[in-house]
Amino acid sequence: MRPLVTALGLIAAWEILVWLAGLPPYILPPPSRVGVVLVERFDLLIEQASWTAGEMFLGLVLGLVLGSALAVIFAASAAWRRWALPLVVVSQAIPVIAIAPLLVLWLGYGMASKVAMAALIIFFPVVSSLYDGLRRTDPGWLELARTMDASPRAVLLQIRLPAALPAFASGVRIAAAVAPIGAVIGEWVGASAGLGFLMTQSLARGQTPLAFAALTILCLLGLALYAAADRLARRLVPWHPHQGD
Amino acid sequence: MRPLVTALGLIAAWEILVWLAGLPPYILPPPSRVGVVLVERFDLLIEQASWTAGEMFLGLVLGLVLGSALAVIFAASAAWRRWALPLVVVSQAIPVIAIAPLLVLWLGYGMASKVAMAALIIFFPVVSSLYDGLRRTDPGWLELARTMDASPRAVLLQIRLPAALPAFASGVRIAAAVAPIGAVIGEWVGASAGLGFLMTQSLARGQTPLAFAALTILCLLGLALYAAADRLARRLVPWHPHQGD
Amino acid sequence: AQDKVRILLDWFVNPDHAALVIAKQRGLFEKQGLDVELIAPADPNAPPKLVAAGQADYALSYQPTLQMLVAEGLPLVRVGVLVAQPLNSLVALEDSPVKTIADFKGRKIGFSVSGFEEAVLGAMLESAGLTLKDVTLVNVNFALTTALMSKQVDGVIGAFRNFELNDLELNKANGRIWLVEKHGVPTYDELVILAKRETVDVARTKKLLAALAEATAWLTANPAEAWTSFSRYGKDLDNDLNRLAWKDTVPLLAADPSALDRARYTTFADFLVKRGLIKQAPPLDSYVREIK
Amino acid sequence: MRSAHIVLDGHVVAENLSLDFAGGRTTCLLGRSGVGKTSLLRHLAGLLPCTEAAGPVAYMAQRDLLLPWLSVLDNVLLGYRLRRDGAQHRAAEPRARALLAEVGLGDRLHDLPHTLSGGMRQRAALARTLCEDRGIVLMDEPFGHLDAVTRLDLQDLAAHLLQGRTVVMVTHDPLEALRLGHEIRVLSGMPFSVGPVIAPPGAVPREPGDPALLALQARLIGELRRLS
Amino acid sequence: MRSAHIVLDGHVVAENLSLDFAGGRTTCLLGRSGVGKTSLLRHLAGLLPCTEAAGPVAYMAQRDLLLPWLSVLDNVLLGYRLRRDGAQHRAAEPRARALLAEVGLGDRLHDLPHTLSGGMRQRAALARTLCEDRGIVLMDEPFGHLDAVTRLDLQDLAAHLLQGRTVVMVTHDPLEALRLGHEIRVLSGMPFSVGPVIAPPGAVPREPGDPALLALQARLIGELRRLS
Ligand SMILES: Nc1ncnc2c1ncn2[C@@H]1O[C@H](COP(=O)(O)OP(=O)(O)OP(=O)(O)O)[C@@H](O)[C@H]1O
Ligand SMILES: Nc1ncnc2c1ncn2[C@@H]1O[C@H](COP(=O)(O)OP(=O)(O)OP(=O)(O)O)[C@@H](O)[C@H]1O
Ligand SMILES: [Mg+2]
Ligand SMILES: [Mg+2]
Repeated sequence: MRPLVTALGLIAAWEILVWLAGLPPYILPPPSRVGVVLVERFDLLIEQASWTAGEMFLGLVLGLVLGSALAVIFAASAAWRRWALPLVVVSQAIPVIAIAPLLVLWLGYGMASKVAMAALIIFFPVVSSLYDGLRRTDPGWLELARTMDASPRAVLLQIRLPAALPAFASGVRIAAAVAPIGAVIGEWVGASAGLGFLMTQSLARGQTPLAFAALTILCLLGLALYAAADRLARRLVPWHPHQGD
Repeated sequence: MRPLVTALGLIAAWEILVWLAGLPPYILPPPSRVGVVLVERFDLLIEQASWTAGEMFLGLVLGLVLGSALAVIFAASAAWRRWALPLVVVSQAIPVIAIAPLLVLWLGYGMASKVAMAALIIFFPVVSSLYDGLRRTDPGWLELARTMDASPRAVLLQIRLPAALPAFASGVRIAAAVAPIGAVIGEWVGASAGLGFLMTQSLARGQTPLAFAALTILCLLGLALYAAADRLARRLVPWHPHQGD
Repeated sequence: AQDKVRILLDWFVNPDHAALVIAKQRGLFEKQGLDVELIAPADPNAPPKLVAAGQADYALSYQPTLQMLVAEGLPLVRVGVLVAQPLNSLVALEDSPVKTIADFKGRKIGFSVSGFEEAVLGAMLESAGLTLKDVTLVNVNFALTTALMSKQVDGVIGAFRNFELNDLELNKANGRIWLVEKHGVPTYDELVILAKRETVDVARTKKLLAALAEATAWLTANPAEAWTSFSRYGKDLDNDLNRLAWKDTVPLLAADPSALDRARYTTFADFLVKRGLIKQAPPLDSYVREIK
Repeated sequence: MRSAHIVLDGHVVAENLSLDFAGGRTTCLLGRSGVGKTSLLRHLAGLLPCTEAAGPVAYMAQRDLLLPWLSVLDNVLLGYRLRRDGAQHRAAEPRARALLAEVGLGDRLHDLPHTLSGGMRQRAALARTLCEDRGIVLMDEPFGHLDAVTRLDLQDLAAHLLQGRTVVMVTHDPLEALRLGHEIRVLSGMPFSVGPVIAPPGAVPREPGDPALLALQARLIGELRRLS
Repeated sequence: MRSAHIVLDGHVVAENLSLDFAGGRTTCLLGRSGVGKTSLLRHLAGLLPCTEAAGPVAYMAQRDLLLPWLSVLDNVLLGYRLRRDGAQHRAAEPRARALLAEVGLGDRLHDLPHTLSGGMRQRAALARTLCEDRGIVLMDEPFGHLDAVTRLDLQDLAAHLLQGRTVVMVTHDPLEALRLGHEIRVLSGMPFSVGPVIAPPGAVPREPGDPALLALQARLIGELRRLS
């Protein structure tokens, strides 16, 4: 209920803003016009959305898997941490336009290059938060495990990892929120499909309402993904997080 | 020392990759060529870098301030949480790059739009991680504070906020790593200066080595920002995080 | 079996690509034994590089871009042409204080990065007694018309005469236009077909150009029917802007895609050298190939 | 306290409980582990859902709950920091220092809690509770981590400082209850019920060697044993 | 243990300490709060920098250190989970269940730790330590949160199960030390030194009512008091 009210309020505010400020549609089209386009071009939008949704989802899954794996490796191995952590940070600063030709070269024009790009952006919050969580394990637990002759592997899997789940959940939430950015950036690579592509194209052609229709769908996709991730994140931490000791 | 070795190793790997894969310089120039350009065009690069660095820095500061403020407000007020939290999530679901062209129209092609964009990208990890941290306060401390007749404000400022600092530190790290994306997207969409701008232009002219020289500086800026944020994050949590109870 | 051919467009599918689309729709490529795939890029600057790297067989690009890339060492050659005249122009709003090029003094001019905007604009400004230093150049990416209409910039360079003016009109604004070739810039081919120098397949290119010539001939003769066909090529093509642009574009399409005006290339190369964009004009035969 | 119910996550700890605590005096609660002593104390402190404290309380929980980012001294002054009353805060500081000296932490005022031993942490928490200066004081095993000698000293200190206040104290040490309690009550059963008042004679703190006390201790232990 | 130094964050806890623990017997450590008992135990467990345990140990810390995401039963079996030896794990499970029943948690096997009371948590930690089945057992105030009756029962249980093992146990309760310790040693001073061996007569666990024990208790308390 409440999100619906918020959404309606938001739309109303937007419509009123456009009217009061007398904004021309190429700066900010009123929701009424966007709505019309949304209905008229529904087929087109849904088709493009299915691409973007696929990229977002695959990018998120890949980002989560890679990110978690990397965080675990960093937590497990000082050597990796030393040599590869700066690399991971650098990977965040690389803008897509510079490496787009490389990605196309290596991964082709299909979905792969876009998913790779999206995953590249998504995986950092996951690495960073999970790794932070893995570093913050209660030292008492680690000592206990040492007296139990636990291998570093067992400590990692059975103590540090579960203890880091609340931090991981934070990371998953951020990653889900970043996923749309990743997907849209990804669409700048390789061939042409997806909501982000549709948006750039319609903005370049002055079809601002269509761009906003695409944006609306993108928003809905993002929200759905975030809701799913939030649910997952809550599932991860069923115990009361602070009565651990 | 170690970062230097990593950097050298990275550069060597890059040179070898170019050689082995026989990549043409207009796709991926070898570091030797980039190095030459780096020296030859040093003045130009530094001038452009100062713009980008400014955008990144201001964006980070703005994002941190806004993000922290919002997280604190959400933690303090159920009403805000209810009505504005979905908004914040929506604001993330709207990929910045999608609204980048609009931001530029609203804020102009100057620095303001880039700073806004960087801040917009940065602020979500900050809100999200700090707010998560604020929610996970040890309930024992909250109960203690209740018996001490602490106002919600005092509890927030003196207990929940310091207890959330480790989570906030995680968020600051992610924000710093994401900051270059914001600045570069901003420049890409509309600018007359900056490393991102220089990159687009030199890529269009086939001056790929110059573009990669700009990219190198961008990476260094990103690393420097991350290192600074990491240092700040460590400062935030001087106590041993887990012997709190 | 059909010969698979991958062509990277310069931009989203638009009426400039009419010949390619119509040839595909009417089976003209197949008739030549070609199975053509058209790929729209996300970044207009990537296609020539990808062709040079062997990731596609042909790319659409612009003559000045070709000349700059070749000067930077990319192994590209021009094998054909789709639009054999400049489309580029400088545009301001009709109701803005800018009435002549000289009025741009101290104002902002937007561009969508192509790499040679400084050369073109510089020449145009000099034709009115100004220099590049008198204006501020702003990269507005793809948002040329919006930037202009929202008055973030006072003029835009790189506006295509068949597009941006119509776009302005659709948004109830009128543009004032200065054609580049009338203001100090030598004429050039706007849209050319590039291939990789070492691997140009002359036989195949000949077939390609033949199909394009046939398509152009048909669509110039039947513009209305051609539009109906073209607008169905992609779901998002059937809109007012493309309809208007179609009318303005069809007359501009090169009737003979294999035609080559060598003088144009030497003159423009000299122009680029003079404007300091390239150091030295590369030998003409290294980057143009006449396919007859 | 009238007809109270204590239910935790569906687990009924106490039903329809009515109980009076003598004002201005110390009541010690004894009972088997897990019977519900802590729950009762939290109920009195108004910390359980749908409960209210009877007035301003000072509550010392079973865990020490020191804030890891505050020095020992600041932890002891936490209540004053949280109430943000500068004047009271300044007034309380000398008392906090004196209390810390009395619990043997006079030389650790500015250390962070994680450098303290378990018993030291408990003493800091005790100092914090005593520093609060409230009419009702609720303490959950306040001396559990202390050695026998320190424990006797701090029992004396607490008895002295808590004179005239309404104190409810959970303890596992019958002798401690007998030394400090004007009244002693034993909790038993599930859901628990509260046994009759046991009021040892004499003023608190009573002498630990007193033979009457030792006799009562034997009786108490017998009672606890019988109830289980 | 020969010439050991214990230094924590620049704070010298013990210097040049040489100490023998009788193999197969129980040594109880007493000493004022903060003297260094926990530090000594951690030293013996090989948990301090530059130390090694003398062999496989079972260590029960002052905090219960239950993992909040594991059920009580899984917490007790933690050692076996961590060593990832399926056969041993399966073999240990009935023993873990039996131990939990003996410490009174037989009906809470599948609950998460946060639903337990403080004493229940300590009992779970005790069961975990006893389940480990190690030759050397180090325990830091293992019965501190238990009521007198439960404490006596569990002392008996522990004494029974730890027969023949080398046990070092920190406690604050002199009577407990006297019941369970073949040897008792008192720590004092800063840096601490370890007093002479006190070896009460008779087999452990000794009867709590034994007058000889009570006399020794008085002596021990006197000793502790004198040393401070
Ligand atoms: N991390 C640390 N940094 C500095 N000093 C420490 C640290 N840990 C312990 N100490 C100090 O070492 C001394 C001994 O501590 P220890 O925990 O061994 O005492 P203990 O005998 O176990 O006391 P208790 O009975 O209160 O548990 C104390 O003075 C304590 O402050
Ligand atoms: N959050 C909870 N959810 C479910 N049951 C709970 C919860 N908290 C406590 N209990 C149960 O309530 C009962 C009473 O617990 P309480 O902590 O009050 O015992 P206690 O008398 O203080 O024991 P101890 O002496 O061991 O501290 C216990 O059986 C415990 O398992
Ligand atoms: Mg309790
Ligand atoms: Mg200790």
